[in-house]
Amino acid sequence: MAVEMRSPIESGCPDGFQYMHPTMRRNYGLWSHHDHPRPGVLVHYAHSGDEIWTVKCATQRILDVYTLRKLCQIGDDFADGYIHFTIRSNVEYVVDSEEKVQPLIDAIEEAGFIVGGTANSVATLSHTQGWLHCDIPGTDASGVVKSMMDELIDEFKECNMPNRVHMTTSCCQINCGGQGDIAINVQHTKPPRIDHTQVGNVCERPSVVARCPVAAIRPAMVDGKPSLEVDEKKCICCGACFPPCPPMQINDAEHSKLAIWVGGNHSNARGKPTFQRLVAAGVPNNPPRWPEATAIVKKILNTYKADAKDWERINDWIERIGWPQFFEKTGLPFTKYHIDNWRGARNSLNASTHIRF
Amino acid sequence: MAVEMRSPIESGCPDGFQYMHPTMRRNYGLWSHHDHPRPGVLVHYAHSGDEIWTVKCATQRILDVYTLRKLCQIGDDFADGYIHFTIRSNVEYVVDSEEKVQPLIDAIEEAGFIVGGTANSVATLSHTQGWLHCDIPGTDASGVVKSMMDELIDEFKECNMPNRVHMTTSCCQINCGGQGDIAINVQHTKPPRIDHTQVGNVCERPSVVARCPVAAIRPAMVDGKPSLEVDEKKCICCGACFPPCPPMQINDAEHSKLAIWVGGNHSNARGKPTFQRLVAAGVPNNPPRWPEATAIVKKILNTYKADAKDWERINDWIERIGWPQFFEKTGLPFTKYHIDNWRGARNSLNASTHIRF
Amino acid sequence: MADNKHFDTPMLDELENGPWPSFISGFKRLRDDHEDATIRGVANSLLGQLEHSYETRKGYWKGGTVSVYGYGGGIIPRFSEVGDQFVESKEFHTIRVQPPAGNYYTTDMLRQLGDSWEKHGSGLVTFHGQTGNIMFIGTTTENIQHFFDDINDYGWDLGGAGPCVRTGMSCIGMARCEMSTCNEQAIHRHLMNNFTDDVHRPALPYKFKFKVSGCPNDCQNAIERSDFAVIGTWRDDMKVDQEEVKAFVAKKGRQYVIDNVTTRCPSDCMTLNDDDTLTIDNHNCVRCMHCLNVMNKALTPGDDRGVTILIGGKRTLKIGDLMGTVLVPFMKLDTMEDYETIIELAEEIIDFWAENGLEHERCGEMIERIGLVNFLEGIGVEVDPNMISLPRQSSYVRMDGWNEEAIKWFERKAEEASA
Amino acid sequence: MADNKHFDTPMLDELENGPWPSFISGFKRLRDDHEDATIRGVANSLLGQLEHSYETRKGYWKGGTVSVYGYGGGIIPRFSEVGDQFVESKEFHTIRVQPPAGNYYTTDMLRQLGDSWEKHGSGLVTFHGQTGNIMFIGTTTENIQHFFDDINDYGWDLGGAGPCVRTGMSCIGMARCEMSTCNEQAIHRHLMNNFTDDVHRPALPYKFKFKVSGCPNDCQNAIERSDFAVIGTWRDDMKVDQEEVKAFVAKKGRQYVIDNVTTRCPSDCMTLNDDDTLTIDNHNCVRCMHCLNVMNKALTPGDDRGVTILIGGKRTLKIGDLMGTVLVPFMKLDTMEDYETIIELAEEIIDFWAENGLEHERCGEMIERIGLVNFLEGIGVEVDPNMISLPRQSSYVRMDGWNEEAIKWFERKAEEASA
Ligand code: SRM
Ligand code: SRM
Ligand code: SRM
Ligand code: SRM
Ligand code: SF4
Ligand code: SF4
Ligand code: SF4
Ligand code: SF4
Ligand code: SF4
Ligand code: SF4
Ligand code: SF4
Ligand code: SF4
Repeated sequence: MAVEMRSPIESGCPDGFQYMHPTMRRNYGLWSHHDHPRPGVLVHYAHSGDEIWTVKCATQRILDVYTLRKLCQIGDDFADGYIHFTIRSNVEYVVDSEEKVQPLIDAIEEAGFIVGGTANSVATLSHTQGWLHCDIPGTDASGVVKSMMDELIDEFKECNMPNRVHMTTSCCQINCGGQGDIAINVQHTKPPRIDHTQVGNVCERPSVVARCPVAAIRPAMVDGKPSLEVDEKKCICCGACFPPCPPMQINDAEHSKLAIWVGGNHSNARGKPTFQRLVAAGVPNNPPRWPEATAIVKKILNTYKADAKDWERINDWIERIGWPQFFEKTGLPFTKYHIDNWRGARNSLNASTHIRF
Repeated sequence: MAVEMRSPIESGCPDGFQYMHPTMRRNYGLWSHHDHPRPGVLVHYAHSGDEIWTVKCATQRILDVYTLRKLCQIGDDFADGYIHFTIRSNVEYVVDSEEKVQPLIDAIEEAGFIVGGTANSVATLSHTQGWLHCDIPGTDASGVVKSMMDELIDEFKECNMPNRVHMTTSCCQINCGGQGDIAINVQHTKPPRIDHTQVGNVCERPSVVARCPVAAIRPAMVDGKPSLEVDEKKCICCGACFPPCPPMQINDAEHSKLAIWVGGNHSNARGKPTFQRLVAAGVPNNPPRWPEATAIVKKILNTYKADAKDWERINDWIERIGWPQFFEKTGLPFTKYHIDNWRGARNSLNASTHIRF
Repeated sequence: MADNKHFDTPMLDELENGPWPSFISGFKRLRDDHEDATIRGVANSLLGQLEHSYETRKGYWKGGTVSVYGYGGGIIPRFSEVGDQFVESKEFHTIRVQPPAGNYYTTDMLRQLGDSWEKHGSGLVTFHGQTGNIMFIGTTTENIQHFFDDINDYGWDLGGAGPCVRTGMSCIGMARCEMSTCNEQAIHRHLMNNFTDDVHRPALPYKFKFKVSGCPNDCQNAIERSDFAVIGTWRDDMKVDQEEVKAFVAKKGRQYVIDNVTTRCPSDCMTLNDDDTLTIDNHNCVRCMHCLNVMNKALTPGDDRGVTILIGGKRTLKIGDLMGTVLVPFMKLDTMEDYETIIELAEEIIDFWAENGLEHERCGEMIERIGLVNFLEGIGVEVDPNMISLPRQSSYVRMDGWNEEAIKWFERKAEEASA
Repeated sequence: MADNKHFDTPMLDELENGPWPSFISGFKRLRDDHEDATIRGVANSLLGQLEHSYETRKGYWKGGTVSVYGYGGGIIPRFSEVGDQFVESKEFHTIRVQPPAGNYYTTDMLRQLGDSWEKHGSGLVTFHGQTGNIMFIGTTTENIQHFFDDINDYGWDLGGAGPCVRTGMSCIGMARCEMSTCNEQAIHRHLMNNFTDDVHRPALPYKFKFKVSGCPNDCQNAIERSDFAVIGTWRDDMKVDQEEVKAFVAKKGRQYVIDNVTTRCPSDCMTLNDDDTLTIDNHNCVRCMHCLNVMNKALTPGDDRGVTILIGGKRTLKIGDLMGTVLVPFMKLDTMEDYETIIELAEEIIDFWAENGLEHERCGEMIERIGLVNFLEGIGVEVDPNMISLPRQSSYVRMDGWNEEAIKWFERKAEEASA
């Protein structure tokens, strides 16, 4: 077709100042300190004497245009026409004076959104695409978050945790999300089932072979067709071969489970950043509400809430009480799977007599 | 020859109680606490009310019978006839009352031995065999210790260090010694020179190949003779191939150097046990007195002495000030060799913004 | 024409109960109330396929290749494997659009974007994806172009997808946070917009991500989730308002301050004096932020500000999670020259990686494979003790270049001193 | 016959200067003053070869195979490569003799050993080698047997050399140390003398070392240097004499106690109360010993004593240094049955390793190769969270046995509870 195509303007990342609340723009880099008058509300004081009051509210991340406009309307009527989104897909309205806060909160709750998620609350679970859009997922994402946050709503609205809690989910072992204080991630437990009739046509076999972390895949002829074979003794069921080669079906209604990991803290506060560690696996992938996973998460959160000191993130708390105590206090089982065997695993062995009795 | 051979009595490890000072035997496991009245002297109090006074003195470890008898004589005349050797080859005389201490000390010093080495002193360097007896050594052992302790004598006699200092040497990279707060170890810097005329006769080639940590050795025919070849790009000059195959000459008057490692602490006190870390290499192997190595050791000790807090071992001190500060304060160079590249090395990278300025 | 009958969604309906905002209710609003039949149809069809996924516990999308004229990426194409049953959503591509650093919007602009999307897409949009893009979810190959033409005209451009430089992320930072010690807006745009070509035309071994956090609290997970992490820090002493310290101690009590502030200091460099003032050994402070976080009114970062740069963070595939490693302990970012320096560094790294990285190998995985030292030599950066937390433990290394390396170090030190 | 002329030893002579006891002076005493011409000759020859080593910076000994009748090891044979120049010491073997645990001697016994050695050897003896043996250094193949026959008659036996169970080491411990929480003498002898055959007849993949330290101060470097480390510890609360605590605080001052004791506690479980008493959260105490070390009069280990066992420590060859790993967090050692338990465990381990270890592969290297879990299954020990400092980080593992493993755990816990 000879239609004249429009060539793109490669403007890249737009200038953010044009979209910033004037008070933010005016005091850019000139903030003095902040306070946390109540859950969901922050106030930041500028050296200039200006103040900016933030009201944070949860969204479902994937917004239909109605919801988007509803949020805009609140912004227009009560928040000077500006909206900031946090990394966890919460909406933050900012206003320049305290009077504007209560009416804003009323409007938000009126409209069915939830105010909270600041400071020592359980922040909105950050999540990924899941069955809604991805081509790899072992489970859903938005649905998992909805189910869990329904149960954790009070911990989002209040700030009764020892420190902030950042949770995430991930719908396959690639982990586009799935880090933080508590991570609920897909964990496959069986090697891929291979549709040998397809491999030859749709997969670039050498690059699929190269994708396997444990070199368990080798090219093979099956019923005279070029295909791939998996050494099931070696295979760690990670699913890395599936994206480049969909005929290597890793997802299984029964055997694609969830695993729960805790103690990730990516901030440099106090200790250096830490990765999360396995605490529970074999958790059923059970839509629409994943009750088993939620139950474990709540058990962990309640134990943390009851036992940790102020300012201890989950990793700090566990570091203080020790992992054996973590398993004892949460009642979660300790198994051979908790002993790492991946590269560098030796560093996770106890090479000391440091033991709590 | 038809001589009737005597068959051994496999008595194994002898009963220690028969050789223990009666006060020790009587109060075995019943000690209450101890004090450190002066350098080289310890007093332990038993619940029974008994006391045992220990006077510690240095020896050269390898004793000629004259020296041995001299030590025995002192024991007979001043210490109830008992001698205890420490893991660092010091002699400890024990007596049951304070009066016996001063005369004992006088006798020891009279006889030319040195009292000290307790508590926060620089303990006797523990060492290995060296040129005196081993078939592998790149340097001597007893001579290195003698040279260094001559220079560190005051730190042995006094207890002016922040905490105890345990040093060792090792005469090849096998490291029969060579750990602790400060380790002075052989470090080869060139691949072995191979005497191809010999390999075939004296070496079990497959096991030599197997001994190499980096698989740099392969069997080869050289001038028609079965021999071994080393891939010099891969070779890390560790010398592991030399013991099973002496024709692979690793020792070199020029290129076998010394390296200095610090921060090993094998006790569980405070932190978990730690391995020592590289601080200096390329140090000349310079008999009879190894002045360059001693100079570096003294520099480190003086910096530690001046900068560390009470009860900080060298590793605790460095952990508090950070390694960059260690290099700055000691004036030792930091090089690419300080960045580990052996298995698990990633754990020694700084994956945080924790930086001191 | 009349709408198709609505698919039954018994399982999804469950997700309309409970207090948390329900994405399902949102889908249904589109299905039931929207004036545009296409949108109603797409929503119904999407609900149908999603319910099918819930019932069978399987996903039914597959990928493909779609882009806009002039670009190679920016789109995540989705074709349904069960498109025959769920026809209206059988093409359901996502368009990734770069937001401003920090995710600020005026409501007008959000409405305008919403309007364009309503014209050309499903009416479903995500603020934001885990790499920071606005994700306009669900449209056809054809409409992608129309939608892009619209929004590109009023200032919006595509983000990254595929083996390319990805959309960056920055924290709210200087716009609202007293902790921030660097200009996230400037850093983010200077870096991203220097690489627009690499964003739009995937030609690298694999993806490359920039993330900027204004301080070591790292609210962007930059160290854990980006190839190139820029994190604000400072070199001089932190500022202590002793009056505020006393006020804080008066309010919370000495024991609280000792238990929650001084004893939590990772480098044990704070003392609460008897007169309720704080003494900080700034030379030993590792800038962990904890005490500033707890006493943010009394304690503030110093004035000699800049950034620390860490390289090679990423998640699991295929050698296991990697955190970034310190590459530049401190870099000033005040002048234009400073910004050129950081841009050149990023270019050096991406070029070296483009040449030496294997297919589908992230920068951090390459560093793990070739070793940090070889990487440093490749990009011409000198070793620095701040790159490591512990020096070498293993004696298994050939060190015959020791003297040369030692001399290099002393020469550098001499230069620094004379500089 | 008259002695050979003395070799010049200009370099060694240097080592006679300075205050530290000189081994060279000792050699010379033997060379010059000993009544036995052989000893004089050997000393002179040895000095000559050693001087030669100092001058050329090379060693000149080579190994061989020598033992005593009925045994396979215990001797380190040395033949000189320059024996033609240094004739009297051209055979210079070392005999390794097991000392009592803790290295106690009566002067009489030392004299007796000295006398025997003077009869059959060089008159040079080392107290002790790094593995704890008395090393009688320097004699001929023939005299080894005579010397051994002598000392074996009055209670001494050879130690290990070669691929065998090696001589053990134990700290002074209960004999003089208030920190000790286990009977080093009993542990050491029960273990060593159960394996005499494995000590004397090398037939294992490689060496295997036992070391015993009475408390976590680990004065024997057991964790870092032994395949089987036994370290005393306790399970109940440590004993606190509050009066002594007050006395200590009075003497040293509160600040000193806070800076040197409480804040140095690795698990932050101590509080110095306003009344100068100490509160210890014993459940969080990791038994690091620090506070007991500093305040050894006020603080003492608890009464429910036992040992922790760690496996697989060793030095560099060939995969790099390895520390031991916790295998048994706590084991009582009171009754004869208890001692049988630890002996059986050691046998299990040595048997499994003997079967599965490669030639010249230490136990710890085997564990590293096959993985801790496989080792545990091999020797029939259950997993325990105290074996690790951190649980699994990598998701790269097949966990389809999860439920079975979880059930195992709950069953064990139930048993323990009911026990
Ligand atoms: C808005 C947001 C940045 C953004 O541009 O999006 C943000 C904003 C602030 N963070 Fe954050 N953090 C935000 C995500 C994060 C993340 C990333 C994440 O959530 O995945 C992290 C690091 C990841 C992690 O948790 O490991 C993070 C680690 C911190 C920390 C360090 C906490 C700690 O002690 O470990 C602080 C300091 C503190 O808590 O005082 C902090 C503090 C703050 C403060 C109080 C900074 C300030 O003075 O304004 C901000 C208000 C937080 C609040 O709502 O209470 N923020 N913060 C993010 C809000 C997410 C949300 O909607 O819930
Ligand atoms: C959409 C998003 C999840 C979400 O819903 O938020 C996402 C979705 C996908 N990710 Fe991701 N990743 C997303 C953020 C991430 C992150 C988080 C981040 O960037 O901070 C990570 C971990 C950090 C990292 O880069 O390691 C991440 C690590 C991956 C990986 C593994 C990369 C690796 O080297 O480990 C893959 C697999 C690949 O690229 O081959 C991957 C691949 C994918 C693909 C393209 C799967 C595929 O190959 O088809 C997914 C497309 C889903 C879809 O239909 O849209 N995605 N992905 C995020 C991007 C939205 C956006 O652009 O804003
Ligand atoms: C005699 C000896 C044990 C033996 O059976 O041989 C011994 C004996 C004592 N040690 Fe030790 N240690 C002895 C070698 C060690 C070693 C091993 C070594 O030296 O190679 C270590 C661990 C290795 C290391 O340093 O990493 C060791 C780590 C300790 C510690 C922990 C120190 C720390 O804070 O890290 C203590 C506790 C203390 O210092 O209060 C200790 C404390 C003690 C005490 C005070 C215990 C007591 O109450 O009696 C003993 C007196 C020490 C003194 O002379 O001041 N001993 N001590 C060893 C003397 C060696 C020498 O002659 O110098
Ligand atoms: C004599 C002694 C050094 C000393 O002067 O104190 C020594 C000397 C030798 N050691 Fe050792 N090792 C001695 C304690 C150690 C220690 C320390 C310990 O036991 O705590 C270690 C480190 C701990 C360990 O076991 O890893 C040690 C690790 C080695 C190794 C490396 C073992 C490994 O797996 O890493 C070898 C090489 C080998 O066995 O093939 C070795 C080999 C040797 C040989 C037999 C070299 C050889 O293959 O011919 C040396 C004989 C020297 C000689 O002529 O007497 N020696 N050796 C120590 C034994 C005296 C004694 O029996 O009391
Ligand atoms: S985590 Fe996996 S399934 Fe989920 S969005 Fe990312 S790639 Fe897709
Ligand atoms: S699932 Fe993972 S381990 Fe198994 S074959 Fe595929 S890529 Fe390899
Ligand atoms: S360290 Fe090496 S050279 Fe020294 S005694 Fe041990 S094996 Fe021999
Ligand atoms: S010196 Fe070490 S690395 Fe080199 S060949 Fe010999 S064993 Fe291998
Ligand atoms: S990273 Fe630091 S500067 Fe940025 S928002 Fe978080 S706390 Fe503020
Ligand atoms: S910022 Fe962190 S390291 Fe620095 S003083 Fe505060 S708490 Fe200590
Ligand atoms: S290890 Fe413990 S018990 Fe043994 S001597 Fe050292 S401090 Fe005493
Ligand atoms: S022994 Fe160590 S861990 Fe236990 S209280 Fe004392 S200092 Fe703390």
